[in-house]
Amino acid sequence: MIAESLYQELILEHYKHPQGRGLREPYDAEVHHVNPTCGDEVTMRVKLGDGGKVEDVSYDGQGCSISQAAASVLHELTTGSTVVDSLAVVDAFTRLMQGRGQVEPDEDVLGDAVAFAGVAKYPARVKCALLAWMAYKDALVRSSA
Amino acid sequence: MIAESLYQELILEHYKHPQGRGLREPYDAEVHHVNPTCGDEVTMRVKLGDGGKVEDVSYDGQGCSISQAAASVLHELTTGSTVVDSLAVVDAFTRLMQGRGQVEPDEDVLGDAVAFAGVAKYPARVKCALLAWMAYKDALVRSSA
Amino acid sequence: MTESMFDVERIRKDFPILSRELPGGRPLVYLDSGNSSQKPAQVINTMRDHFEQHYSNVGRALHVLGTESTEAYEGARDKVAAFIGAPDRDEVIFTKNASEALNLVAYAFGNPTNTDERFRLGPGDEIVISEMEHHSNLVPWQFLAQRTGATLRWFPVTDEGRLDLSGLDELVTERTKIVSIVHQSNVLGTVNPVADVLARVRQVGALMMLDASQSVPHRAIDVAALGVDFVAFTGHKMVGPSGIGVLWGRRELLDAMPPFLGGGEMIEAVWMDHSTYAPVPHKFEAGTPPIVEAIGLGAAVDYLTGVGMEDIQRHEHDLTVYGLDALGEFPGLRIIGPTTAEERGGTLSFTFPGIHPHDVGQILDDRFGVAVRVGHHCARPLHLRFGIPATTRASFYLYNTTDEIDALVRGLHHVQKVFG
Amino acid sequence: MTESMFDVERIRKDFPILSRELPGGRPLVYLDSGNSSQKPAQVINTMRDHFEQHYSNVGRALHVLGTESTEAYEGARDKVAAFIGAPDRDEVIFTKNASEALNLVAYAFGNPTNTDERFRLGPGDEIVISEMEHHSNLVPWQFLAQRTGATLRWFPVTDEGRLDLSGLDELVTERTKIVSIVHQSNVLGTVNPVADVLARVRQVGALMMLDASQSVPHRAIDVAALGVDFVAFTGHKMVGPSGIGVLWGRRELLDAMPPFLGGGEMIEAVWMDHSTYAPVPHKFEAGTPPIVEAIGLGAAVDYLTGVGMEDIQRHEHDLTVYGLDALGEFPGLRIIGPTTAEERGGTLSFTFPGIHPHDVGQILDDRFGVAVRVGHHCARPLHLRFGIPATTRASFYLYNTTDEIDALVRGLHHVQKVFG
Ligand SMILES: Cc1ncc(COP(=O)(O)O)c(C=O)c1O
Ligand SMILES: Cc1ncc(COP(=O)(O)O)c(C=O)c1O
Repeated sequence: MIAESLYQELILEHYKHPQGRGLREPYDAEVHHVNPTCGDEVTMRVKLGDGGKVEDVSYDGQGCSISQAAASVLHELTTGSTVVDSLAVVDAFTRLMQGRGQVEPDEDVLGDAVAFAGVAKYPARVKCALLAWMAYKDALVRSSA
Repeated sequence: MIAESLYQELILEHYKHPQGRGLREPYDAEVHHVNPTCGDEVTMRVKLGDGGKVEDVSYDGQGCSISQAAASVLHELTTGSTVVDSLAVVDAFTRLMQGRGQVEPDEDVLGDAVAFAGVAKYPARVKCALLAWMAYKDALVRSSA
Repeated sequence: MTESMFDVERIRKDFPILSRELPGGRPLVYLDSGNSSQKPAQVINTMRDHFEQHYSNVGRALHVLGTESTEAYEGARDKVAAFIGAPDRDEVIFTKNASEALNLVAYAFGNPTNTDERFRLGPGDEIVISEMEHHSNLVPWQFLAQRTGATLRWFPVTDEGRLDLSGLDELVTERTKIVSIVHQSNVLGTVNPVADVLARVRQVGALMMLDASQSVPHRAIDVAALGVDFVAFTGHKMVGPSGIGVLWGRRELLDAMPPFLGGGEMIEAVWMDHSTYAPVPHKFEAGTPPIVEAIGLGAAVDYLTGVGMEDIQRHEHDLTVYGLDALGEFPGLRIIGPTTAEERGGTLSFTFPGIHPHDVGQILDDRFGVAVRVGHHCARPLHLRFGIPATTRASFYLYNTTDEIDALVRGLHHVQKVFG
Repeated sequence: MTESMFDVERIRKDFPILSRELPGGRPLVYLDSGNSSQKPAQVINTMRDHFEQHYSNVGRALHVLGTESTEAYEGARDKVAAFIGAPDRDEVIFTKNASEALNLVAYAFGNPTNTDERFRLGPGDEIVISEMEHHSNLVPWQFLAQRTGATLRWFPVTDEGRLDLSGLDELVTERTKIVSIVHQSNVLGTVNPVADVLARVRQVGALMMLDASQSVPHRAIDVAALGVDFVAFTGHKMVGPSGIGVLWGRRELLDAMPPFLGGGEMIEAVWMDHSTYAPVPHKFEAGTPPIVEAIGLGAAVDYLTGVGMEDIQRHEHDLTVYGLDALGEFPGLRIIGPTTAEERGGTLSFTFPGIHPHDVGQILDDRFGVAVRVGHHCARPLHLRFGIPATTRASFYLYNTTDEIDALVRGLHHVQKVFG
C-alpha cells in the first residue's frame, strides 16, 4: 500500500519513457554526479542561450526509477525555461524532498514534479530524487563561471 | 571482613619489617620488573655459588604491602637454598596465586608464603604478589646464561 | 531437510525483533543478515544485566565492580578464542569492527618505527588482494600502497564468481609481502580456497590475512587449521552487538608488529618522551575498550555454540539450495555468484534486466515486509567487474525459513508486474 | 548547599547499579566515575529497545529497520552536536572512545598522502602537550614524533597542579604545528585556561586540540565558544555506554585532513586502484559504526540535559568543596592537585606517607564498599613529576552524595589503623 504512494503512475511513466534522455551537443558545461551509497549516476549537460535562457538540458545515467524519472521530469521543466525560473523550481523541489513529508507541494511551480511528494517520506530515496537536480544546479554554476 | 583474609598478620609483618631488603654486591644478574597497571617496581639481584647454591637474593622496590611483603618472603625462602629447590617454591607459589582460590597451599613447600593464599581470590592483586617472584625467576635465567 | 535437533521456530523466539510488526501490520521477513544480524534475548539481556549490576572500567580498577567487569571482559576473550580455535587466548584482540582489525594490520606495514623485516614495505614490494573484496579489505591496502609506494595487485574473479587462481604464481611472488582476501564473499557467497592460496604464500615467504566477516558467523572456523596469519571478523554479523570486532593474529607476529593506536591500557610504562608497551592483546587495545560489547559478543558466541555451528551451517545450506532453486527458475533473474550450493554460503545476489535493485528492494519492503539489501554492498569493484551498478541481495541466517524465501519470491513477482 | 531543583536521591534511583549490594551485604559507594560512570535506566533501556525493535545496519539499508536505525543513529549525532554547541552536526564524528579520536587527529599529521600545509610534519616541526596528560593524549603524539622526526615538547605542571604557562612563548612558537592538552585533568581535577593557551597558538598559526574526556561529562561545553580546532571525549564517562567516543573538529579542517581508517561507509566511489571519499562525518567512520552505542550516547545526552548541566556542575562543586575540606583535615594526607575548588572538578587524588594506594583502595573496597581508583590513572609522567608512583583517587559525579564522602573518610581512618 505504501509503495503505491512512492511509485506514482507518473513516475513509472517517466521511468519507462524518459524525456530528452541522451547527451547532446553543443553544451556549456557537463557534470557527472554519483550517489555513492547506491551507485546511481548521472551525466548532465547544460546549454544556455541569450537572456538567461536554458536552451537544452541533456543527460544520461543509470539508476533506479526514482532517479531516472526525476532526471526526465527535470528535463521537461527546465528546457526552454530561464536560469532564474528553473532555479526557483529546483529550490521548491529540494525543499519538498527534504521536508520529510511535511511540506505541501505547489503544483503551479512544480508541475509533474509533484508526483515525487511521496518520496520525501523515504529518507534513503531522497538522494535518488535529488541526484539529477543537484547535478543541474552544479552544471548551471559551471556554465556561468 | 574480606580484607582480613587478604591482609594476614604475616603479610603486614613482612611489609612493616622487610627481610633482606637493599641491593647488595656481588651479584651475577640484576633485573628490574615493573607492574605497569599499578607502577609497582622491583629491582632484584641474584648471586649464585657453587653446587647451584643461591648465595644472596637482594632487592629494592616500591609498591603495595602485598608486593613488598612478597619480596621479603621470597628473600627468606630462597637465600641459602638451591636453584632447583627455590624454583620448586616459585612454581608452587605461582600455581597458588593463579589458582583463583581453588589451589590448596602446601605449607611444607611454601613456608611463610602460605599467608598469600588469600591474594589468589583477588585477580588484580595476583600480579603484585608475583612481581618479585617473576623477577627472581628472570634473574636466575640471566645468571645461568 | 536433514534430520537434526535444529528447530528454527524455537530459535526465532529467541530474537525479539523477529516478532515485530512493521507499519501497516506486515510481518518482518529479515533477509539482510549479511549486512547485520539480529540479536537474541540472551545477548541483549547479558548486556543489560552487566550495565545494571556489574559495570565499571576494566583492567584499571581493583574494586568489586572493576573485578567483575574485568573478569567478564576477559572471559569474553576466552570464549571468542575457543570459538575460533585460537592457540593462545592473548591472540584475540578486540577492535570496534572488522574494518578496524583490517586497518590495524595494514598500518603495521611500512611504519618507519618498525624494525621487523616482514612488516617493512616500500616501492617494489607488493600487496595482493582480490577483486571480490569488501571495501574494508580494499581501501586500507590502497592507503598503505599510497603511503609507502608499494604496489597493490589483485586476484581476478571468474564469471561464475569464483576466485581466479589461474595466475596465482605470477600474482603472488617474492615481491609479495602480504595477501589479504575475503574468506566468504559478502556478495557472491563464494567460499574461497584458502589452502591453495596459502601454499603459494608460504612458498614466497609472505604473510596472509583472511577477512572472515562473513564466514565466522556461519560455519565452524578453526584459525589454527586454516593456517593463515591474521583473521578479522565482526560482532554484529554473528548475533553480537554493534561496536565490537576481532583481530586474531599469530602471537609471534602480533609481538613483532609496532603498536597502532596509542593510549591508556596499551602501555607498560610511559615517560614524557618515550613509552614501552604492554604485551598482546592489550598492546593493541588503546583506551577504554568496548567493554559491554565484548561481553555481549561472548554471549553471542555462547548462543551460537549452544545451537551448534554445524547445525547452523547445515540449515543455511538447506536454505541456500532452496533459494538457488527458487531464484534459478525465476524468469529473467540473473544470479551474481555460484549457482550451486557447493563452497558457497547463503548470500544470494541477483539482478533483473531493466529493473533497478533500489526499486526491487523498495517494493519488497513496502509491500511485503521483506528486508533485503540493494546496492553494491561495499564491493563496488566487484560490481564493476560484472558490468552492473548494483544488485539485490538476500542473505540468510540461522533464524530464516523457507517460508521467508517463498515470501521473497512472491514479492519479486509483484516487482516484475509493476516495472515489467 | 545551593538551592536548586537538583534532587540527588531521585537521580540515584535512575541508576540501577547504585542500589546493588556488594558481597557481604555492603552497599556500593561508587567514587570512581572519573574512570567510568554508571548508566541510568534511560540509557540502558534505549539500547535494549533498539536491539529488540529497530536494529539494523545504518546508512546502507533502505528497508524499514535500516531507516529506523539510521534515523536513530544520525539523531544521536544531532543530539551530541547540540550538547557541545557544534556549529555543524557533520563535525561530530563517532569513534570507539576518546583515544581513537585523539589518534585520528595525530594520524592526520605527517601522512605522505596529505597535501595540506597545516598537517605536514617532519623534523624541525614541534608538537606541544603537557605533563598532566592522560596516556591517551600523550602516546599518540609520541608515535607521531617517532614516525615523522618531529619534536615533542610539553608544558610543565606547577606544585599546585596547575598548568605552568610561564614559558608559554618559548614553548609554543612558529615551529609548533599542534598543541593538544587536557581540558580537565583526570588526576588533579585542574581545569586548564584554554583561552590563554589558544591566544598564543593562534599567534603562531598552529592548531589546538582539547582532550575534554573529563570536562564534557561535568560542565556545559560550547566548542564554538572554546574556539579550539578539535575536541575529543568519550561516552562511558558521561553516563553513556562503552564503545563510543566523539571527535569534534572544525569542518574546514576535517575536510582538509586525509582519511584515517579505510573501509565501508567512508567512501564515495571505489575502484581497485584508487577511491574517493565521502564527506564528513562519514569520511572518518569506516565500517559499521558503534550503532547502538551512539544511540545510547544520544540517550545519555538527553538524560544529562534533562537534569541540567549547570545543576550537575553546581552539585559537583559542592561535593568538591566538601571533599577538599574533609580530606584537607585528614592527618598526614597529601592532596595532589589544587586544594581549593576554583577552576577545578570533583576529582580528588591523594597519598598517605608509607601507605601504598593499592592497600588504601583494597581496604576501602573490602571493608566499606567504597570504590576508588588507585594507581597512576594512565598519567604516569604526572606522577613522576610529583615523585610518587601512584595515588588514590576519589572522583564524583551527579549521583554522589556527601554521605558517600563521609564513608570514604571513615574508610581512610581504618586504613591508617591497619597500616599505621
Ligand atoms: C583525561 C582523559 N583523556 C582520555 C581518556 C581516554 O578515554 P577512553 O579510555 O575512553 O579512550 C581518559 C579516560 O580514560 C581521560 O580521563
Ligand atoms: C566481507 C566483509 N568484510 C568486512 C566487512 C566490514 O565489517 P564492519 O563493517 O563490521 O567493519 C563486512 C561487512 O560489512 C563484510 O561483509
